Amino acid sequence: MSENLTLLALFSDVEPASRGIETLHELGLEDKDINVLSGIPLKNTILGRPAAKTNVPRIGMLGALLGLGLGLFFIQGIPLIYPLYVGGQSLFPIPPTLIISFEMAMLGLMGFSFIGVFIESRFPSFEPENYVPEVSDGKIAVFFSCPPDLQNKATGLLSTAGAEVVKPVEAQQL
Amino acid sequence: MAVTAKALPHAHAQEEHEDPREHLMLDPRPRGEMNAMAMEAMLSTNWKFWLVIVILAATVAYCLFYEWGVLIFEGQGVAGVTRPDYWGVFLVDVVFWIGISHAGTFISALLRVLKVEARRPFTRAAELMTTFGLVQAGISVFLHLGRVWLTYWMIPLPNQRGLWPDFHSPLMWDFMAITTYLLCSTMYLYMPLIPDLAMARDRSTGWRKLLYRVMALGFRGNEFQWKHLTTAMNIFAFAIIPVMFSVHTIVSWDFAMASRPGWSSTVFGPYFVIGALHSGIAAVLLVLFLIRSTMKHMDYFLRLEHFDFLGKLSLVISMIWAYFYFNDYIVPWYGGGTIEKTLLDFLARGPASPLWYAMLFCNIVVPWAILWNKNWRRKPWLLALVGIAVNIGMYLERYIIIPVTVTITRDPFTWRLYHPAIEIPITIGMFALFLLLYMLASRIIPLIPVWEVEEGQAAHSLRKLGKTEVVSLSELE
Amino acid sequence: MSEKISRRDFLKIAGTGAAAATVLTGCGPASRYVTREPYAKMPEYTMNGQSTYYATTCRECAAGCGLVVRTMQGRALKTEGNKYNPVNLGKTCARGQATLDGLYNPDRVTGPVKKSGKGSQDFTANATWDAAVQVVTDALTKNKPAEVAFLLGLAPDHLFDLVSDLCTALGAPAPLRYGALSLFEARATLGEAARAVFGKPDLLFFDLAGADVTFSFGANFLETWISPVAYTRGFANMRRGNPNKRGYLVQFEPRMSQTAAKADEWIPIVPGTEGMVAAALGSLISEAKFGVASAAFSNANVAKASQLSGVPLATFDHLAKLFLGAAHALAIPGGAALGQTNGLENGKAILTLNALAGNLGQPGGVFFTPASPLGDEYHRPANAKELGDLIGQMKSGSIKVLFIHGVNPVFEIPQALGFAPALSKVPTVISFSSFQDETAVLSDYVFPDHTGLESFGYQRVPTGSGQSMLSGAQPVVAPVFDTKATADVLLAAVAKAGGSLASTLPSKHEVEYIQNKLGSLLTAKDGFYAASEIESFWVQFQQFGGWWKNTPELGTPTASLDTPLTVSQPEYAGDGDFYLFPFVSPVLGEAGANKPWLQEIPDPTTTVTWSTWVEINPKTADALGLDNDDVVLITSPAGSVEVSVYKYPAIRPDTIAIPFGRGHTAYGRYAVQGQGVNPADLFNSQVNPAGDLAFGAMKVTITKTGKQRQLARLEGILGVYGYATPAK
Amino acid sequence: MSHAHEHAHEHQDATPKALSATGKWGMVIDQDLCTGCQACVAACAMENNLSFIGEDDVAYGRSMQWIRIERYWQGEYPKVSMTDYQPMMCQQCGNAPCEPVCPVYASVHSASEDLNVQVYNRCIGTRYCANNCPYQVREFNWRDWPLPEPMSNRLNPDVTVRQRGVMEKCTFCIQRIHTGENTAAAANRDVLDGEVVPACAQACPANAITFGRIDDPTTQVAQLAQDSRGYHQLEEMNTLPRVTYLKGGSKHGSNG
Repeated sequence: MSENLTLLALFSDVEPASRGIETLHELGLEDKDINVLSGIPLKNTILGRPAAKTNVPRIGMLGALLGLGLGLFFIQGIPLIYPLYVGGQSLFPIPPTLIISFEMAMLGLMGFSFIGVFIESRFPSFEPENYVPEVSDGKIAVFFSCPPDLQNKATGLLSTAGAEVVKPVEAQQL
Repeated sequence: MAVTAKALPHAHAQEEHEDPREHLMLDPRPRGEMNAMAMEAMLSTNWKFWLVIVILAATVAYCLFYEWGVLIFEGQGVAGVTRPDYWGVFLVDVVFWIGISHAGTFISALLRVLKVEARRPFTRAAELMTTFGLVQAGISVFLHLGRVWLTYWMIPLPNQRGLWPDFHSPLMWDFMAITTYLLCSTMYLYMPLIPDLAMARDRSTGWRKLLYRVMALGFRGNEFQWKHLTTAMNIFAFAIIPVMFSVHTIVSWDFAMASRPGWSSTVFGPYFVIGALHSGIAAVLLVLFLIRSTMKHMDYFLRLEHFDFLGKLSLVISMIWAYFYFNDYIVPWYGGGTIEKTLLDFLARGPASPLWYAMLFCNIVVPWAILWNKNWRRKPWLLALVGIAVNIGMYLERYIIIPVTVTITRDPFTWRLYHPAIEIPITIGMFALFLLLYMLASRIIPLIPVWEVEEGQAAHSLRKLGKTEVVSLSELE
Repeated sequence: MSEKISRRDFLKIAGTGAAAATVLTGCGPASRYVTREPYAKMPEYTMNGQSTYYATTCRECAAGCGLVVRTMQGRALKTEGNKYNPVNLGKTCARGQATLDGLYNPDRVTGPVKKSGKGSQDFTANATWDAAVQVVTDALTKNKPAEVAFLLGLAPDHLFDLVSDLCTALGAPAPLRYGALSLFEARATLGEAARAVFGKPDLLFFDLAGADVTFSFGANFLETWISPVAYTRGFANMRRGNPNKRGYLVQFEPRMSQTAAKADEWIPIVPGTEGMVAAALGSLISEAKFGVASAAFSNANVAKASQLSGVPLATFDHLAKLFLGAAHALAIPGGAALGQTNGLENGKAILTLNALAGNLGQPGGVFFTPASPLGDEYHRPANAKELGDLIGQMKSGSIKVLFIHGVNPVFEIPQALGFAPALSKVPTVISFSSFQDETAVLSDYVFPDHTGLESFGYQRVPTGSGQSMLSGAQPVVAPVFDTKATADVLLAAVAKAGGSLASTLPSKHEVEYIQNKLGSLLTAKDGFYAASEIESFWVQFQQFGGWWKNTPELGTPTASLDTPLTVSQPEYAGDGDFYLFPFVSPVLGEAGANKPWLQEIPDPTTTVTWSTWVEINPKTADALGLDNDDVVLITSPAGSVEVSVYKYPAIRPDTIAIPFGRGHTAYGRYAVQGQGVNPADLFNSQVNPAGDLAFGAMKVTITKTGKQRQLARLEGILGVYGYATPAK
Repeated sequence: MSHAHEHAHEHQDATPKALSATGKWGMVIDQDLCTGCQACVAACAMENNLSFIGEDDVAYGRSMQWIRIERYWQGEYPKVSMTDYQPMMCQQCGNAPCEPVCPVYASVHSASEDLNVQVYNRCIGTRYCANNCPYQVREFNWRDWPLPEPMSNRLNPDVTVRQRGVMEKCTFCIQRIHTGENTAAAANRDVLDGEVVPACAQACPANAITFGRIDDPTTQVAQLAQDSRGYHQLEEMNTLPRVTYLKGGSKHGSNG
């Protein structure tokens, strides 16, 4: 639907926003054609949107495992390379192993979760996209793309639903 | 959302102390207004501010960097360390700053996990202290080393020396733990910052625009970005707490692992952790007082009840600290060997005993005497004083644990008193550096996590129940 | 991982921080290559080239201990004891170990100096050795023999012999020998006492090793007394040499010295009353032994002795029983007992105790030390009286040229004798000192001799070895600076002078002179080795570091108990409240102050380094309102010094003690920078009948100055004395 | 250098001897003989290139002595007495508290010599080892102390010259041990008793210090270590010290 145009409906509150999205659904628009921007995190169900999926936890777990392995190598592997005896202690002591592998696992977990956010959210991304600064003022921006013939109808319905503005927009540079 | 709540005008909020829900800030203002307030607080500076900046910068340049140069090129001999006080004020600083750094994590992570709403306005202020505190701690470690230019030998990498570090050493545990903690707390500071940076991006021009545009990474606030961000923040909130505990426990193990009177104690881990929180919370009190009294609009975000809340927290922690210290004291006092008893006697009657009594006074008497009173807890300047006292007390505590305690060795022939020398200017320089970093940061990043405040306000509303209004909480995430 | 790289490459690498494990350790200056090793291997596991070892004789004091010096690539690295030398059997004292700090001392005189005038501190070498020889020649020839005087140290002996020969040939008065140690040991008094009691003024040897009970009257034989290394060995054998018994040592001394600290009993005694105590003990012992006190001790009065010496009567009985019950009892008179107005009587009384014990010539008894192989008798160091005469002549201007070698009289001779002022009256003062010491400062010429480790020579052994022996010296390294053996300078001058002088002293150089002296030993019987001609003898003489006989030749003294002794009361100069007890610093000795490591080594009893202290009993100090490190002014009739207080638990409350050895005004940076004072400044010129200075008979006053100066102690006051003492 | 290689191999194949209670090289110090004369201190300083540090640093407690003579006082005048002189140096512990705390393996146990070695050029100066040493015998280079020429001539090429910021301590004169071992190896025999003597024992005029293979019951040191007067410093710390002290001052006439 390349000739589809993108419209923005700006809501100042949650209820009108959810009503607006409902209207769009009634107009037969699918969720993938709708993109919601908000100033605070909102459960998707609040706006009647399908739950968003994230892989951050999985990536984090992967990191934790890698970190654990690294920690184990540090304290159990190095003595294999250089067996240096200290204080009559074992070359492969258990308690320090626990400490080091714990720290490395945690580092891996958090480090990878952080990176996960970048990967999943495609950060950093500076190319033009749909956005209106009012979002950070707490407004809820609903971008949707619809065939031109639906434009007026949608505009009317959304306005009645409580949208402050409904207008076609172009993706813009931040 | 909190429409009904608007019934409670925020104008009166200042006076009506008795309202127990003030910390929930149920007098919301439009997000735009709050954004404007946060931005203005960040952007407005005056000549006084810059004067302070210049003075601090000069202090840092001379007291920290120049004197550090002297230290490096002359050797540790210019410091006060000697046999048997091989460890001195620099390690006191390490422990002190790591202690300071614990407050941020405690407030923003533990309180987040426990869903303590009062945390919201000042999580970032506390997290900043974590990051900068750890920077100070790192510097102190370098200051302490005899051959600091070889510090990289502690990094576990394949190298041409053909030698790896020894993970038997508590110092290596420390090295790993502090590194982990520094990295993670920095990330944890950054993630909640992203939406606010996006906010600032939309409201600034010029170099700041560029800066925030880059730092905000193109955050727009769509559902997926929020989802990933909040998920990661939850992971951090849970994961960083054990790291925080491990860090100061391991710092305490640097001492507890040594077979020295006064050090080799099993209670040291938790005792140090609580000590860290004691000084950390106190430092937060102090910093919040400074922020509130110097920056614009902060009396809206930082309510007296927040101080009240932190005051209670500080009191409780002070009590727990006293409990642990008593544990650590009575065991050697009752059943300890000759050398342990000698040490206790030395603390109480020795040349350094005034420090010992001062420590007990600052850490126990002062907070207990002041913080029990609700009205006093609502006087920020008073709490700031408590914060200063507790920090002095905790610094003395570390000073007594390190250079004073090590005076008592198992070989009395070597007993010597420690007299700090170049440590004094350098430590002053480090405090200056901390303030400098903090002040600059407060003008570069929004110190108030506006979106979190709004989230909190959105989540709470007043519902009429019978003859009164009760707070009702609605889950947003 | 270990590639060969050239030294230059290495320096590059080292610059980049990739420090090679081995360069700091492995390569001496000569090693061409270093090898880069991973730090997993330890540099302590690297090996160097071979060292060469030379036997020579220690010159730190006159005991004649043998040294073996390890050298590598022409550098002296370490001094060890020569295990063949009968005096020290391979052992050394701290001073012997630190000899290298003298050899490589940064403040040596680097060449012949013609001073711009007496008192000039400028020691830049501005003369040639030819000029120097000319100066010496003129000094010897252009003056009347009676106007030429030599003042020598206690070592080396070959130079003393040469100078003696020179003086005889010249017709000049015999050279005087002096050293602060001989003053503090009161050698003359010891000799006179020996002559009076045993008939011969020779040095005595006390066989500690064999003694069961030893009464030492202020003899600090573990520290500096005559031959400390030998006597320390004797002490060790006394304690553990015999598996069936452990020798018992009683030390009579006003303060607990290092020797007293090792004694089983320390009897704090009033200075100067040692003789009375000895006599009293003698009477008690002889009474118990023969029923009636021997004539020798008939005059003794136990009650009076007890009252004057502060030793309780009960202690007298206890000690008498102890001495009586011992199979081998021994009594030793030390310098502290002899350097008194009644020192000679003290010495007699103490020596007579040995006669009473019947240990003369017996194991664990008293012996005469054997005569030196060169057949001459013991050359006693000059006593204060003889020095006084010399100084008198100098003052009167009857001495035109004074040669000084091996001694630093301006520092070592007490001010009261007025050596320094007298020096200015002497037209030509020629110092042969290797160091920029006070005497060299006040000289007209300084013609530096080699230090001991750069010199040939030999040394007679005063005591410590039963064998008659000569300890031999040879250079272990080439001279570090442009110095010249004094013997060579003198011989060259003699040759230049020509005439009868040259014909009586034909030797062309030092070595030839020494070889001539040794000639008599080639075929001497019972020699440790013998040779048909001098060359092969000379080789062995150097290889073994001397020559000695195989069997001991200790002389047996004889004495009678019939001549009654009288011990008069000591007379003290000064009217202060406190007896002054000066003692030689066990570590520094008389001339160690310019060696940084000796300055750094703590005093055995107080652990003080780098500075001088005054020992005051804590109770006295409290009474005077003094604390550790308070600076006090000590005043005697002769002078006064300012010194820091050390609250010393083991000293008589009526006595204060100050160590001798520091307080230099010249003698190199370390001697000067080592803060200190010279207690000899307090001595006055009273002498005892034997002509020795009665340095121990002083009463001084203490005045608080209000100043403070921290003493650099090794010990931590907190731990050793408790934190009741304010920690400094 | 080849030696270093050989050693490295034997080092890696070696099994931990650290826990053997006796150790390999040992020392016995007879306090009844020690006269506190400090000859050992001087000998050690000369052999091991120790810096002299000057009055002010000594006054502040920064002595630079690998072996120091300690003594205490008992009682008050006139019944005052000095305790036996107690030479204190690195006890070469089997369970050395200083070793495991070093983050960079600068303080390690030499498996081949069973000695506690300090590797100067690995040291980064955390000073943890000195802190953890119950005997307080580790010396730290607080500065680069000056050594004016020509004094550097006497530096022993077998011993590393230490830089500021480096910890150091008594090594039992390990350079002499290896010289002795190499000589013995060249002669294809074992090291003889008394062939290896550290500087302190060599100098001691009273023969109070005995050194040798303590694991060989026939040596003098091993037999002296069995003496009834023998004890270890701070034995309760279970550091397995290799230095045995023989207490002094037993009764007159009796065999202590």
